[in-house]
Amino acid sequence: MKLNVNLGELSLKNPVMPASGCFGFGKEFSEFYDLNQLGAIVIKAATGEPRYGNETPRVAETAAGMLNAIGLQNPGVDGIIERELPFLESLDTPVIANVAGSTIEEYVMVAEKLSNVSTIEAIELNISCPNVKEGGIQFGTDPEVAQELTKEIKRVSGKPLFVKLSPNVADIVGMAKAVEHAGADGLSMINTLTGMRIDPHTKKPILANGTGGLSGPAIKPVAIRMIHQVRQITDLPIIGMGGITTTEDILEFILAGADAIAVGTANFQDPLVCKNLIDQLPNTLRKYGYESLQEVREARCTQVSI
Amino acid sequence: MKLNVNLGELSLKNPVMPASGCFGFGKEFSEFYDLNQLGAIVIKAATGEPRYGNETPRVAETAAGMLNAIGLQNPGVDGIIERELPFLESLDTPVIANVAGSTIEEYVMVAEKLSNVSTIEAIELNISCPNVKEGGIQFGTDPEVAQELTKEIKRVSGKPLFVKLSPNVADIVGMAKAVEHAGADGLSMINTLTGMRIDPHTKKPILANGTGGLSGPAIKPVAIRMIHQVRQITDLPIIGMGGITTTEDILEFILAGADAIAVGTANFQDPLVCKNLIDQLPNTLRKYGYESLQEVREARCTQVSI
Amino acid sequence: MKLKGEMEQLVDQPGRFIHIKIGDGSFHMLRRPISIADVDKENHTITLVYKVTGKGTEWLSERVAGDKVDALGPGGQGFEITEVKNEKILVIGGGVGVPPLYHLTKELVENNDVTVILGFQSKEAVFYEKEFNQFGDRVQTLVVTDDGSYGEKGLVTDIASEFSQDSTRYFTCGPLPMLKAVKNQLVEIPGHISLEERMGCGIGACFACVCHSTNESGYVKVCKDGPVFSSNEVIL
Amino acid sequence: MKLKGEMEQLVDQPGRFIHIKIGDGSFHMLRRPISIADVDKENHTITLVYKVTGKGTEWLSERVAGDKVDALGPGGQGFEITEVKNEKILVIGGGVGVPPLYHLTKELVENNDVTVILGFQSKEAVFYEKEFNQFGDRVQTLVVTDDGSYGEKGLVTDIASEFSQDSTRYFTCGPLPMLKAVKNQLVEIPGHISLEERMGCGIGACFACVCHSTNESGYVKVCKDGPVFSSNEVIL
Ligand SMILES: Cc1cc2nc3c(=O)[nH]c(=O)nc-3n(C[C@H](O)[C@H](O)[C@H](O)COP(=O)(O)OP(=O)(O)OC[C@H]3O[C@@H](n4cnc5c(N)ncnc54)[C@H](O)[C@@H]3O)c2cc1C
Ligand SMILES: Cc1cc2nc3c(=O)[nH]c(=O)nc-3n(C[C@H](O)[C@H](O)[C@H](O)COP(=O)(O)OP(=O)(O)OC[C@H]3O[C@@H](n4cnc5c(N)ncnc54)[C@H](O)[C@@H]3O)c2cc1C
Ligand SMILES: Cc1cc2nc3c(=O)[nH]c(=O)nc-3n(C[C@H](O)[C@H](O)[C@H](O)COP(=O)(O)O)c2cc1C
Ligand SMILES: Cc1cc2nc3c(=O)[nH]c(=O)nc-3n(C[C@H](O)[C@H](O)[C@H](O)COP(=O)(O)O)c2cc1C
Ligand code: FES
Ligand code: FES
Repeated sequence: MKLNVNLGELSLKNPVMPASGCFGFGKEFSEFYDLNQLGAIVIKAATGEPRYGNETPRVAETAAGMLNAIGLQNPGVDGIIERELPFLESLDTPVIANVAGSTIEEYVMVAEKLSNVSTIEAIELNISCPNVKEGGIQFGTDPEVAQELTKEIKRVSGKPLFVKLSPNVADIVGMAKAVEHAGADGLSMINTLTGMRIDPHTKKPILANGTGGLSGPAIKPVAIRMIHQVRQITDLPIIGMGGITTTEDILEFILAGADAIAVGTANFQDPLVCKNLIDQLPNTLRKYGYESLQEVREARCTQVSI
Repeated sequence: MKLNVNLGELSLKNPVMPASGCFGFGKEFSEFYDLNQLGAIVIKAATGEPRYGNETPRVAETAAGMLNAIGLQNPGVDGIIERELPFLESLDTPVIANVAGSTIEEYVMVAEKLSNVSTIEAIELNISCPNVKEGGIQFGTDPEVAQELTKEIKRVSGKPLFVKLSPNVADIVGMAKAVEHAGADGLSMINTLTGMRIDPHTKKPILANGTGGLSGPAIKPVAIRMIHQVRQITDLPIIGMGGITTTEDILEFILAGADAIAVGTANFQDPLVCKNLIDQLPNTLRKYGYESLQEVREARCTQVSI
Repeated sequence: MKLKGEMEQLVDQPGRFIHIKIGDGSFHMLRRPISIADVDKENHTITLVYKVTGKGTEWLSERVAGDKVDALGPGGQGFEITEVKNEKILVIGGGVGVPPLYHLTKELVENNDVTVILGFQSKEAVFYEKEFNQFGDRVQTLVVTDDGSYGEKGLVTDIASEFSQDSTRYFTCGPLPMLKAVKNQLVEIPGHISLEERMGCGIGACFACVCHSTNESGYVKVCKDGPVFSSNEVIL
Repeated sequence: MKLKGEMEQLVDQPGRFIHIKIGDGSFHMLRRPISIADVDKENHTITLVYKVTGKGTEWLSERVAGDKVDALGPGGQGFEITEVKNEKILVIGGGVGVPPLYHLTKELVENNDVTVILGFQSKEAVFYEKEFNQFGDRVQTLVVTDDGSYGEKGLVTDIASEFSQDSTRYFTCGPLPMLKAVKNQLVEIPGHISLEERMGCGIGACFACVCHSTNESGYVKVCKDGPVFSSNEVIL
C-alpha cells in the first residue's frame, strides 16, 4: 500500500516519525529496529551552547500521560553537529532538526548552523521555550513574537521550516496564521500542555522544576481539536502529534487535518512502537476502506468546528 | 476529624462538592445517598431562557477522560427556581448556583434572580460560554470582558461570587487577577479544556457539536498547575476541580492551593464517589500525618513555579 | 454473557438496561449501557448479548466465568406490557437492538401472538434467530438481510408492511435509521420504540442522552425516561 | 517475584535492572525500573524484590503465577566485579536498595570476604536478612535500624566506619541521602554506587535520569551509563 506523503518539498516514505525529545539522536532506538523504516526522524532540541537542563526528577507519570521538564539538555548545536549527526548521515530517511533558544539571536544562530548541514532536511522550530528577554513569556504564546522569530529564521535558513505550536494558548488559529504569514513552510502541533503534580508525601511538586509538559494519550483530544481548527484556515502541511499510540490514532489525526504524524511518549512505553505502527498501518487503512494514505487525507473532515 | 472549611462567608462541613453539570439538580443522586453529607452542591448551569442544547451525541470517551458538549441544556432560570430548587430547599448543605449566558445582560438577569432565592447561598459564574455579541469569543479568555462581567454581577448580587475560570488561556494568572480586581469573592478552577474526537468510521467528529469540553483525570495536571500558579498571587478561596477520583487527588489539590474541591466526571463512573471520598478522607489525611483539613491547607506548597 | 447477582429481582420489565463499568481504575471514565436480554429469577442471573464494537465491549468479551463486573441498574423504563393481552403483535429488531426483544418476546408470548422481524446487514451478522424459534407456535420469526445473503433480501420495513394491517401494536429496537423508517411506516397502530444514545451518567443527571420530544419540555432522557418510548412521544 | 524467560542469559553482571510495563493499555505510560535481585540460569528465571510504594508496584504485586509481564532489559551497567578477587569488601544497602546487593554478594563471595551492612527504618521494614545469612562464613551481615527496633540503632555509616580501614572496596545502593553519606565518609577506598532516578525511556534517549558528573560532558545517564557508577564519577 502506498503510505508515502509529501510535506511540501519533503518526501516521506510513510507518515510516521518519532517526536522531538523522545528519541534522542536515534542511536538507542537503532538497537531495536532499522531507522530507515521511519518516515522521518526528529532529533532532540538544539540550543546555542551545551545545556545541562533542569535538576531531577524530570519526569512524572499522570493519568494516561506524563509530565517532563528535561529543560532542553543537549550538547549544544556544535556538539550535535560534530558528535550526533554523523551517525544519521547515511540514513535513507529525512532528519528534521528541532531548534530552541532563549533569545531570537540564539534561535537564529542554531537554525543557521543546522541548515548548513546536509544531513538536516528540515527545521522544526520549538517556540515553546521561555523568552528570557521578555521575562520568560513563551515565544509560543504571543503571535507577534512568534511571527518575528519565524521571519528571522526564514532569513537564514533555506531548509523547509516547520513551526511547532504550543497548545497553551486561547487562540491556536491566530498563532497558526501569524507564523504562516511570516513564511513558515509547515506546522508541527502540538507541543506539551503545561502541568504539575504534587507529591502528598513531600508536599512539593514532583518535578524539581515545579511545572512540566503534559504529553501522552491524555492530551490527544486537545491536539485533534487544534489541528482540525487550524486545518480550516491553512493548506500548509501539518505534522500532528499528541498522544498517538495506535494506528487508529494516526487515522484520527489525518482525518483531523494532519499530513504526517509524530509519536512521542509512546516510545517510552514501547521502544518498538514507531516500527509497529508503520507495519500495521496498511491493515488499519484497509479495515476502514482506504487503499492509500492519500485517500485518507482526501477524506478529511472539513466541517467547521464551533 | 475536622473536615470543615470556610470559603469566605460560606461554611462547608467538608471540602467535597459535586461539580456543576455533573450532578443535575441533585434529585437523581439523592437516590444513592443523603445529600446532606456533601460539603456543598453546585447545580447545573442556568440561562435566561430554557435551552435544548446541542444535538446528540453529546459525550465521547477519551483516554482517562471524556468530552462533553451538552450545550447548556436547562429549563431556564425561572424553571429552575420553580421546579428544581424546592427539592433542595430543606437541605442542610449550601447550594451554589452556576450561572451562564450569551450576553452580559443575560448573565446579569440570571444571577440577579438566583441571588434573590434563599436556597442559593453562592453564585458560580461560568465564564466559559461563547459571547454572542463579541462573535463567539469566550468570556473566559479575555480578561477585560471577564472583569466587566464580574463587576456587573457584583452590582446585582449580594451572594458570594465564585468566578469559574477556563483553562483555555495562555495566562491563567492574568485572568485570576482581572476577576479578583473586579470583586470576585472566590475562584472555581478549572472548567474543561476544549477538545475533539473524530470517528474513523464516519470520518466526522463524534460529537454533533464538533468540539467539546475535556474533563476527567487526563486534565488533572493542568488543573493542579493552574491552581498552584493562581494561589501564589491571591488569597481568595479556590474551589479546585479537574479529574478528581481519589482522596489522594483531593490532598494534591489542597496542597496546590485549593480550599475545597469539586468532583465532576467521576460521578458518572461511580455515582457514590462523593460520599465515598468524604467517608475516606479522614483516613487518608491521617495516613499522610494530618489531624485536620486545616493542617493540609497550611502545609500548602508555596514554591513559586517556573 | 451472564451476570449473577441480586439485580434480577429488580428487572420488572423487559427493555431496561444496565450500565457497566469498563476496566479497573480510571482509563475508561464512561460506563457502557447494555440491554438486559433475559432474566433467570431462579438462578439469579441476567443475560447480556452484545456486539464487540470498541474498547468497552472488547473488554467485556475478555471476562471469564467468575470475574466480577461493576454494573449499575436496571436503569430506565422498559416495555410496559402488563396490560397487553390477546393481541397480535409485531416485534421489529435490527442489529444490536435484537437482544432486549428476546426478553420482550418471551414475556409477550404468554398472552399474545407475536410476529418477529429481525434485520441484519448480512448472513454473518445474523444472531439469536435460533433462540426466537424456540418460542413455539405463537411466535413467527422472519429474518431479512440487507444483501439477501440470508432470509429475505431487504429492510425490515419491506415486510413489516405485510403484517401491519393485521397487527394491533408494534415494538421495535435497533439503529436510528431503522427506527425512523418503522415509525414513519407504521403510523396506524400504537408503537413502542427503544432508543440508543451515548450516555454519561446513565441515571438522568447529565443531559447527555436526550431526544427531541412532543412533550411540554421538548425533550426526554433516554437513560431515565426511556430507553423505551411510545412512538408519538419522540421526534426522531 | 520471579520472572521466567530468556533474559537471564543476558544478565552478565549483578546490579542491572529491568524496565517493566504496568497494566494493559495506556493508562500507565511509564515503565518501572526494578533491579535484578537474583538470576537462576538453570531455571531461566530472574528474581525481583520490590516494595509496594505506588500504583505500579501495587499492580506488580497483584500478578499471579503464570501471568505475563512485559519487561525491557537487562538495562544499564551493573557492578563490574570480574577482576575483584581476594579482597575484603564492604557492601552497604538501604531500603529498596538491598535487592541488587543480594545478587552482588552471591557473586562476590566466590572470591572475596564480604561484610554486608543493611539499614532500614524500623523492624517492620527489615527484609532479606535471612537470605544474606545463608551465604556462610565468608559473609558477615549486620543490620541497623533508624529507631533501633531491630539490630543496632543508627545509620549504616555509623558502623561502616568501623570496617572502612579494613576494607579494600565498597559497593552501595539505597536512598540518595544514604549514598551521599557513604560517599563522603568512605573516601579512602574505591567505591561503586548504584543510583536511583525517575526514568522515562530507560534506554538512554530521553535525558530524564541524569546525574551530575565529573566527566567531560558534566552528566551521566542512570539508565544507560549506570545505575552503577564509580564513586568519583558522580556528584551527589
Ligand atoms: C439503552 C441501550 C441499550 C443497549 N443495548 C445493547 C445491547 O444489548 N447489545 C449491544 O451490543 N449493544 C447495546 N447498546 C449499544 C452499546 O452501548 C454500545 O455498543 C457500547 O457502548 C459500545 O462500547 P464500546 O466501548 O465497545 O465502543 P466505543 O465506540 O469504544 O465506545 C466509546 C463510547 O461511545 C459509546 N457508544 C458507542 N457506541 C454506542 C451506541 N451505539 N450506543 C450508545 N453508546 C455508544 C460508549 O458507551 C462509550 O461511551 C445499547 C445502547 C443503549 C443506549
Ligand atoms: C535502577 C533502579 C532500580 C530499582 N530497583 C528497585 C528494586 O529492586 N526494588 C524496589 O522496590 N524498587 C526499586 N527501584 C525503585 C522503583 O523503581 C520504584 O519504587 C517504583 O518505580 C515505584 O513505582 P510505583 O508505581 O509503585 O510508584 P509511584 O510513585 O506511583 O510511581 C510513579 C512514577 O514515579 C517513578 N518512581 C517512583 N519512585 C521512584 C523511585 N524511588 N525511583 C525511580 N522511580 C520512581 C515510577 O517509576 C513512576 O514513573 C529502583 C529504581 C531504579 C531507578
Ligand atoms: C521527555 C520529552 C522531551 C521532549 N522534548 C522536546 C524537545 O526537545 N523539543 C520539542 O519540540 N518537543 C519536545 N517534546 C514534546 C514532544 O515532541 C511532543 O510534541 C509531545 O510530547 C506530544 O506528543 P506525545 O503525546 O506523543 O508525546 C518532548 C516530550 C517529552 C515527553
Ligand atoms: C457533562 C458535563 C457537564 C458540565 N456542565 C457544566 C456546567 O453546566 N457549568 C459549568 O460551569 N461546568 C460544567 N462542567 C464542567 C465541570 O463542572 C468541571 O469543571 C469539569 O468537568 C472538570 O472537573 P472533572 O474533571 O472532575 O469533571 C461540565 C462537565 C461535564 C463533564
Ligand atoms: S446519560 Fe446522563 S442524563 Fe442520560
Ligand atoms: S530514562 Fe531516558 S535517558 Fe534515562
